[in-house]
Amino acid sequence: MSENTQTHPAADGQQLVVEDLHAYYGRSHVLQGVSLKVGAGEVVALLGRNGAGKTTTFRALTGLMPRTTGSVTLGDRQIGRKSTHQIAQLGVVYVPSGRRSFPMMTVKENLLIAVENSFRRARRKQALDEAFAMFPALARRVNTNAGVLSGGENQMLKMACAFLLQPTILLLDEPTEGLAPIVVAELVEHVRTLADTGVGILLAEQNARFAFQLSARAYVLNKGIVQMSGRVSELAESEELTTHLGI
Amino acid sequence: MISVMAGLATAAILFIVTVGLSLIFGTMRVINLAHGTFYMLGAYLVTVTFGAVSSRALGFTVMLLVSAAIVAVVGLLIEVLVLRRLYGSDHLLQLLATWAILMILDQVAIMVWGPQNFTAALPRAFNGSVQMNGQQFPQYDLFLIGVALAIALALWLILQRTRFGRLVRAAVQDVELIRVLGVNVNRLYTQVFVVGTFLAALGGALMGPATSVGPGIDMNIIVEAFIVSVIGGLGNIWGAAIGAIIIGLFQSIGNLYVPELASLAPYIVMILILVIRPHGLLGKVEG
Amino acid sequence: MMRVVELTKSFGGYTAVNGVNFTVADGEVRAIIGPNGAGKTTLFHLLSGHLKPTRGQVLLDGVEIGGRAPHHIARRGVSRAFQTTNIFPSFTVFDNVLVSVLAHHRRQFHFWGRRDAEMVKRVLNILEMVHLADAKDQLASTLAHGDQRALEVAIALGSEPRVLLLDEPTAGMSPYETQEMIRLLQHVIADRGLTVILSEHDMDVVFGLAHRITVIEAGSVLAEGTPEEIRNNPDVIRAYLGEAQ
Amino acid sequence: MHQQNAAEPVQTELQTPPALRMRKRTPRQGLASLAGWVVTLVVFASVPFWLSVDNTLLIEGMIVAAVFALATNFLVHHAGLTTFGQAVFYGIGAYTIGLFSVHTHVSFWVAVVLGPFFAALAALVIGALSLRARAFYFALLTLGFSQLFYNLSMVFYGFTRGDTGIYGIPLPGFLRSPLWSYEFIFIVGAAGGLALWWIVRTPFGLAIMAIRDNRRRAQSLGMNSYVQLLAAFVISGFFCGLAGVLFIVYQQHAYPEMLNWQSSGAPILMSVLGGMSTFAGPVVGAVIYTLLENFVGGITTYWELIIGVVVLALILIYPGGIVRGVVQLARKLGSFGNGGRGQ
Amino acid sequence: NTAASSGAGSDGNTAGNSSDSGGSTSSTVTVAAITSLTSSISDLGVPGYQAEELAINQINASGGLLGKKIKLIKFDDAAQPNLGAQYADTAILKDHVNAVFGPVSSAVAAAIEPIAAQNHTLVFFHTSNDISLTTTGFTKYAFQVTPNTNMESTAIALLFKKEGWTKIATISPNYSYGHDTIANFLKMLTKLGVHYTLVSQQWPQLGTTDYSSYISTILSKHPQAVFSPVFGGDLVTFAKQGIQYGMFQKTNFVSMMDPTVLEALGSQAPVGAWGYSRAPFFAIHTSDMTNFINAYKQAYNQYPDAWAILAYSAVQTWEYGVKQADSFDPDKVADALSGATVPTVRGDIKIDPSTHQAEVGEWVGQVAKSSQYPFAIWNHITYFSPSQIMSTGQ
Ligand SMILES: Nc1ncnc2c1ncn2[C@@H]1O[C@H](COP(=O)(O)OP(=O)(O)OP(=O)(O)O)[C@@H](O)[C@H]1O
Ligand SMILES: Nc1ncnc2c1ncn2[C@@H]1O[C@H](COP(=O)(O)OP(=O)(O)OP(=O)(O)O)[C@@H](O)[C@H]1O
Ligand SMILES: CC(C)C[C@H](N)C(=O)O
Ligand SMILES: [Mg+2]
Ligand SMILES: [Mg+2]
Repeated sequence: MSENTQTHPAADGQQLVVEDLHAYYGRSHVLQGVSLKVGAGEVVALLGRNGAGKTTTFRALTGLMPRTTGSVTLGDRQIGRKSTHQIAQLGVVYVPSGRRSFPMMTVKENLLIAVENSFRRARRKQALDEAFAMFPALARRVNTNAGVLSGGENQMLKMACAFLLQPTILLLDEPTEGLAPIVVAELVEHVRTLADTGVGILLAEQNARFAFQLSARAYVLNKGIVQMSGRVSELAESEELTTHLGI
Repeated sequence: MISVMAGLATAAILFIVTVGLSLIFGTMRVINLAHGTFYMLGAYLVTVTFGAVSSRALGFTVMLLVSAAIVAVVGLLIEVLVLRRLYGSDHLLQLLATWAILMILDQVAIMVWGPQNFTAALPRAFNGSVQMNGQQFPQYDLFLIGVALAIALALWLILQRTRFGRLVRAAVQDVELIRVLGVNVNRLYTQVFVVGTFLAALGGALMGPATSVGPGIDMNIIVEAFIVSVIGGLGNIWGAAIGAIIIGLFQSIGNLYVPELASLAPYIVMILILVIRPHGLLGKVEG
Repeated sequence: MMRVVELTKSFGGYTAVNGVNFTVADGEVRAIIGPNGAGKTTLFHLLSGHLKPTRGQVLLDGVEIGGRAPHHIARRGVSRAFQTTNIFPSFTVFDNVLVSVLAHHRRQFHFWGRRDAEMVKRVLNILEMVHLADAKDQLASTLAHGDQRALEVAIALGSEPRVLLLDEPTAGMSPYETQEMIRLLQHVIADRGLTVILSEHDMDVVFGLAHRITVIEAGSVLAEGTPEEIRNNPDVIRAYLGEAQ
Repeated sequence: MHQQNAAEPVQTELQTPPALRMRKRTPRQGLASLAGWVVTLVVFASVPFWLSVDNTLLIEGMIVAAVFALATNFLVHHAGLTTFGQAVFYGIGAYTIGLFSVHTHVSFWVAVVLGPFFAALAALVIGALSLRARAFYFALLTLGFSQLFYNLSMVFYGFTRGDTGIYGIPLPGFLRSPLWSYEFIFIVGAAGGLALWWIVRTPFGLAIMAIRDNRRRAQSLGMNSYVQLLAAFVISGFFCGLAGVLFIVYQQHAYPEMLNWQSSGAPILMSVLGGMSTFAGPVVGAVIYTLLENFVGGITTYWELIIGVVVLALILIYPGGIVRGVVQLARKLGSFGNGGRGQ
Repeated sequence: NTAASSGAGSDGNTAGNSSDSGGSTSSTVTVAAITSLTSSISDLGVPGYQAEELAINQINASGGLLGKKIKLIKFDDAAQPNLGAQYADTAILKDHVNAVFGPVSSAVAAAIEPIAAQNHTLVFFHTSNDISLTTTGFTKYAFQVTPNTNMESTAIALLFKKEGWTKIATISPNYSYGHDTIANFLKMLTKLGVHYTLVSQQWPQLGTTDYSSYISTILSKHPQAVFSPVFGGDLVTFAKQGIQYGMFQKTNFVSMMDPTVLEALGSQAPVGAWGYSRAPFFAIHTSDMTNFINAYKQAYNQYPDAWAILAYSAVQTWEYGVKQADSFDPDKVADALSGATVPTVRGDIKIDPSTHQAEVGEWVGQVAKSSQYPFAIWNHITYFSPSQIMSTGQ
């Protein structure tokens, strides 16, 4: 995968390399040897139909699966054996899919948890303001409990939290699920901006239109293994991709 | 008047113990049946192990803190060795595990201290009484009320104003998410459990010199602590405070008017409150 | 016929649904679309009885059902699938649908006849229709996401609804599964003559299924019309669809 | 574009992982399980003929505990209602007979029949009040009821004989013979167990499990979850009451500690020990618990210590309960055997 | 909740012992102590057990009883009737004991009594004292060597009459012993012609740890005297908390302030409060008692409290019965004891043939500091004789 392009100059830009990752739910062997790379500033798509193992890949990467084998490195650091919070602190930030937040805390408090993890006291206010600027819809609901946000508002909250953690590598699981088309369009811009600052982004998506718009390369998962990979421009023409995988 | 004050003194101890229980429950969703046992251990340490050392206010205070700290270490071990392995599993398993711990510690206490009841003298510094409305009221009870107030205030500030407090509140809602956000949840849980244990033991240590200490005192307090926490709303500090005051006052005033039924009062109060407000007075609806 | 009159829901000071009116004819498929936070899910909660309206009415064939308990509304033939997957995870696929069929026939207090031939036949029919017959003995929690959503529709069908409420039925589905789901719904709707109210952010689904579309924004109706009218409505493009469409 | 160079040869089809496949019993397994139960029943029925009197008494204790555990597990596992208050109904079953024997001249048999019904009646009231609360609140509210009844039984000491309880309750005619009292407990206990087994397999059982799995969804199917769960609560109360009645035939003593939270917790402990998700689980748990209580209690002062350690070890090692653990072990051994012969 | 068996004195473990029958076929005879060795009333159970152990050791040291060694096994009923019943079953059916020495709690006693009777096994109650044990619950095999609730409360009623207290309050543990005692006390006051007003009645649970609300309630009613059958560890707790409120200066407080409690309170003993006891060692000046005190002190490094003395006399009663009957046969022993006058460490006691209640007295006094002992004892001691407290009673 030397065809890695658009590497942006970034201070701490580091490459995420995953080799031969296996994961299990109980006795079922869900990931059967996944290998992939995400470079600094690069947006990479992780495609695959429902149940292909995209979410499991993210969970295995971030130490959320009970049993995994394989190697995960960030830059020259092995992170495969580290625990979830350490991985997050090292800059590999996972944004899970679905409705996730601290429902009984306000939007602001939700964001504070992330901010306090990664910013000095003096910078926090500014960081929050930046997040609100990125998602004005959230600014309107600052003091609302996150639990009552709409599906889309919740999606934005998760993204904002992730941005506030100052990731090196961002793992986005279905960020467009449940978002209005107009918001999706905005999201494209946000992700681009972020990648431009040197963050590597791995994007699990059903929405191929969105994924292809953003990423140069893609991996296609099927039943726990990487079935295809390569440049989006080439993959998009693939017969197999459209018919067999339904992407 | 004197009854009200007596009720408040009872409430003070109930609050200190319950708030620890509530904190643990609120954060890790563990109903800790062994909480009363930590109270008992605190009481044993003060009355038996340190029985002789007390007398001055400062020495006594240090002794209280040391006793509670020792029990907190026991709590630490239990959290790390047992509970930590059970966070992923069913709440029922966690509850039964704490029950098993209760049974074990109860017997260990009997092995260490024997089955008899112990009493220790109150520290001389608090041994007097003050005149109130022409009636005598124990100084020590005033001390208890003061300690409870201080703890309430401190905890409230910590939970609302500090990062630790926010994490405590966040952890219960979505642990995985908090991990993903870079928080060391294991450490957080250990901290919370140790603080909770410390509070239980402190309650016991405070009560120890004022009562007699022996096997079984944990069973009384744990049931009362459950009632208090549930009345106020699980996992809520002010709930614990209100619950403690309600139960404390009901006990003292109940004795005044319907002594035969006073022992039933806490249960009846609890049932009435929960039937009207199924999440306790200040509790929130759980998803 | 389902009619909504001046339907309003406020949470404290915040009005999530604000004076909404519309009428859905029998056999019609109505899509409700709108930006995130517009109030669609809240509206569905009001229709299904999971929330009580602050003001306004929900009329089913002229009978007021707004504010009634969910099970009451369900018994009147309004069935609902949820925005997030909502099945009985520890049951087999078969039992998931069986419980719905039994409940529809008010057998939940029967102490005999779980394998009643008539009930079993109905369940198998439904499973056939949603292409889950082969998976009938599988645990629901182990189904793939798409199949779980199909199962959810199957559960809803078990109560032989006249009105089906679908909140984002294809959210999180791959394009392939989404196509499958559209086909499935088309088939079911035609077969059962259902009235459907659905919300969706995937315009393929909306335009593939809906007879008419209501657009809400900030709790109020912004526009209503045929798919064609909506697609070209400038307000809708501005507030919701964006230039991309 | 190129195929991924995976370490393993590329697999295009993945078999369904074994854990995800539904374990359907083959007819042979079904028959074996049936045979197992028949043998168990016969063995237990004949206990008085080959065991000494004090050991027969021990088995009686196990059967009573097993019925109590099954009835409680029905609520905790199948209805998903964690309760710490089932001792109330157990106690009411026992006290009904006791109170009738001291305050009335009504026949023992009338009291035996009324016991479970009074328990069910109490369950109706307590359930109606408790079921408004959910989850932990429900658990602690039922614990509160347990302690309330415990205290009630002591406060109205004139009526209930206070802390002493009612002891030496006279048994009628044939129940005085150790053989027949055993057979009575066995037959009624087995019938109770069977009834619970059946209920789980009816539309009613399916409905309460549906509510446990997904309450909202069940409601939207037209079920009134409150009424449905109340019915489950009453049924569980009835069978707990039955266990209480059997306890009287076993021990002739109704006492306050039957009502307190520890007594409420015991059947849960048993169910978890044995495993909640299998029918045999609570039964096996009851047997083990009773054995521990009796034998360890005879050897050392610290039997609670031993029970605590055993429970803790089991929770940490076999969280699914002993029955599951044994089945897993057997399956492992079995598959070795098959592998050896088959290939 | 502990069952334990340990041989008296030396060897520790007799579990699984089922060899010897309690009859006269082998060289040892087994007896059981079923009592509260844990729980909030173990303060009474433990000294009792120790005294029994001492008594049996003394018997064995002097060559045994009828030539046989006696073995004592113990069971901890934890104050729970069901456990008491269960262990009575075990002791009798499995260990074949000849006699059971009874529990602290009357509730446990009541549960044991019918089991012993059913199996023709002797049982001696020395601490539990509910009136029903020898009346409605009477059995041929049960003996009670301690004043029953009626006798004890009659003694207190006599004290109240003598002191002229009429504005009174009570606080009593909330179970049968407590209720029976108070009921009889009030009945006796009336019978004695005392026109009293009852300003407060309190019923704390056994094992209560916080009495402040009870104390404040009583004080707010300003009684002249308070009768409190609260005992043991509970009384210690109560006293400590009461001192803080000035309870013992403000009213005449009458309770079971016997050596157990006084020793526990140490320097905090409420001087001036009234105590009553069934056998205060410092009030009984016989050489037998002195010997016993010394032996007990030597064995356990403690002064024997009333519970030890009572339990010791229970074993003495059994020993006497066996000797008189010249047999371990329970029926013969029971017959021999019925109506007999038994010499015990606290003097001769006569056993009423119709109830098997021992005719024993009750001591009353006022707590005072003492130079002789490391804890407070009483002064102004009054002894109410059996005839005084039995004739008026029942
Ligand atoms: N908790 C679980 N227990 C058992 N199997 C699971 C569990 N979660 C997922 N699986 C199985 O693991 C496989 C991979 O699932 P995963 O969630 O990673 O897929 P995905 O590609 O993210 O799909 P989707 O697009 O639906 O989110 C699926 O077959 C799924 O059924
Ligand atoms: N219980 C509540 N309390 C306060 N505000 C609420 C509550 N429930 C919903 N809201 C608010 O009402 C608005 C409408 O929410 P709703 O979930 O109906 O939106 P939606 O149209 O379904 O959006 P999406 O398409 O993102 O799912 C949101 O802004 C939400 O924050
Ligand atoms: C004062 C106590 C020794 C009385 C005993 N607890 C009983 O129940 O009889
Ligand atoms: Mg996924
Ligand atoms: Mg929505």
